[in-house]
Amino acid sequence: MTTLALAIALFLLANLVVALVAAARGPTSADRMLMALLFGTTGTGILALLAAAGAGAAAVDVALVLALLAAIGGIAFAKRAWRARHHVSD
Amino acid sequence: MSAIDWLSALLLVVGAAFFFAGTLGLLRFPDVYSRLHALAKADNLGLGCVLLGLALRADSLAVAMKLLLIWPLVLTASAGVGFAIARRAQTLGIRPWRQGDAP
Amino acid sequence: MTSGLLFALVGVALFALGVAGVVLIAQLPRRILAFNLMGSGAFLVLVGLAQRGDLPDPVPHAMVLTGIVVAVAATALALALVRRLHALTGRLQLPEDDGD
Amino acid sequence: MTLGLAFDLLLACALLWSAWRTLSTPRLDRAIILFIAFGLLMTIAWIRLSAPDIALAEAAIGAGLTGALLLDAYGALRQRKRRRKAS
Repeated sequence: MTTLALAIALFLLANLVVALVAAARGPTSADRMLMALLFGTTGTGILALLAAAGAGAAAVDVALVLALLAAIGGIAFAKRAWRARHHVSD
Repeated sequence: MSAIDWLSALLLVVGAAFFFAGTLGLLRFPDVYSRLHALAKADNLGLGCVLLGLALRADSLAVAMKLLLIWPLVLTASAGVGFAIARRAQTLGIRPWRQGDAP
Repeated sequence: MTSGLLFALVGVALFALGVAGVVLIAQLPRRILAFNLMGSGAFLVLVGLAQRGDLPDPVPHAMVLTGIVVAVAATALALALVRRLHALTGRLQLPEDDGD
Repeated sequence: MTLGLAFDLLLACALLWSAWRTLSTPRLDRAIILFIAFGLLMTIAWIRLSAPDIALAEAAIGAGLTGALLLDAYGALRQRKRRRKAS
């Protein structure tokens, strides 16, 4: 069962890398920010899976903190950084 | 392996599939609003299934409860962020994609 | 532990990247990012090499924990200075970097 | 155990790639978002190094606080540049 958790964590990490490559060359800055939010959620899942795969229960606490604080970046982006319309060529 | 183990493994796989679908939607959907929709799938269902599957096989009740506590937290946070980004997009005048538009 | 050694090597590469960025990038906010990457590389080297025995050495852990907090304070100060520079001169580069 | 090694290798590649893109991209907003992703990958790396205390600090500071600080500074710089251009 530990192997299954680690395998799914690996799959989610591969997912994350694909989204990272897409975020680096994404069309608009809002899409890149959505990618960053997806990183937060996927990272929470990976940390919870790693806790089951032998990293200990402390990893669950880290996942909890990450779930709380990943949203702050999104709010800061929507309220402060997203000023004007970003065109494709922007 | 008991039935609980099988159920937990099934939930983990389903959660991973939802994460994959969310990533795919984020890559392929045409505008900000529909991409938010895809992101919510990964947030709510994918993470929910993974956390439920892990909580079923947790060592103690405290760890299981902590795992299940993450889920409503993520639901609230993603609802708030989704609302903020969608409203900001509307304020900036980004129009929703309609059928027939260029993607 | 092999993963400790692996991440120590990654830390060396990150430190090199960060030093190159601090030296080569003229735009100040991006230079702050390079500075942060440099710090992360140093932290990875410290903790990765502390994983030798059965129990990891707690002293590098405490140092890295302090270092992360100091790094975020330094980043906040540097960003405040950059904003002030931009408000006063309208530029995002230091004066001696303008020539090239 | 070989699955763990594969995980570590993929994580190391992702760390190095995101750091390289953070420095090489000329646009500041792109660099900031890549840096936030880098902080998140660092959190996972600390867990792999069995240092949950550092992972906790990195998750709170690296992914949350520094990202918000950088995005706020970016928004302020951008707004001032536009106002300067308009006047």
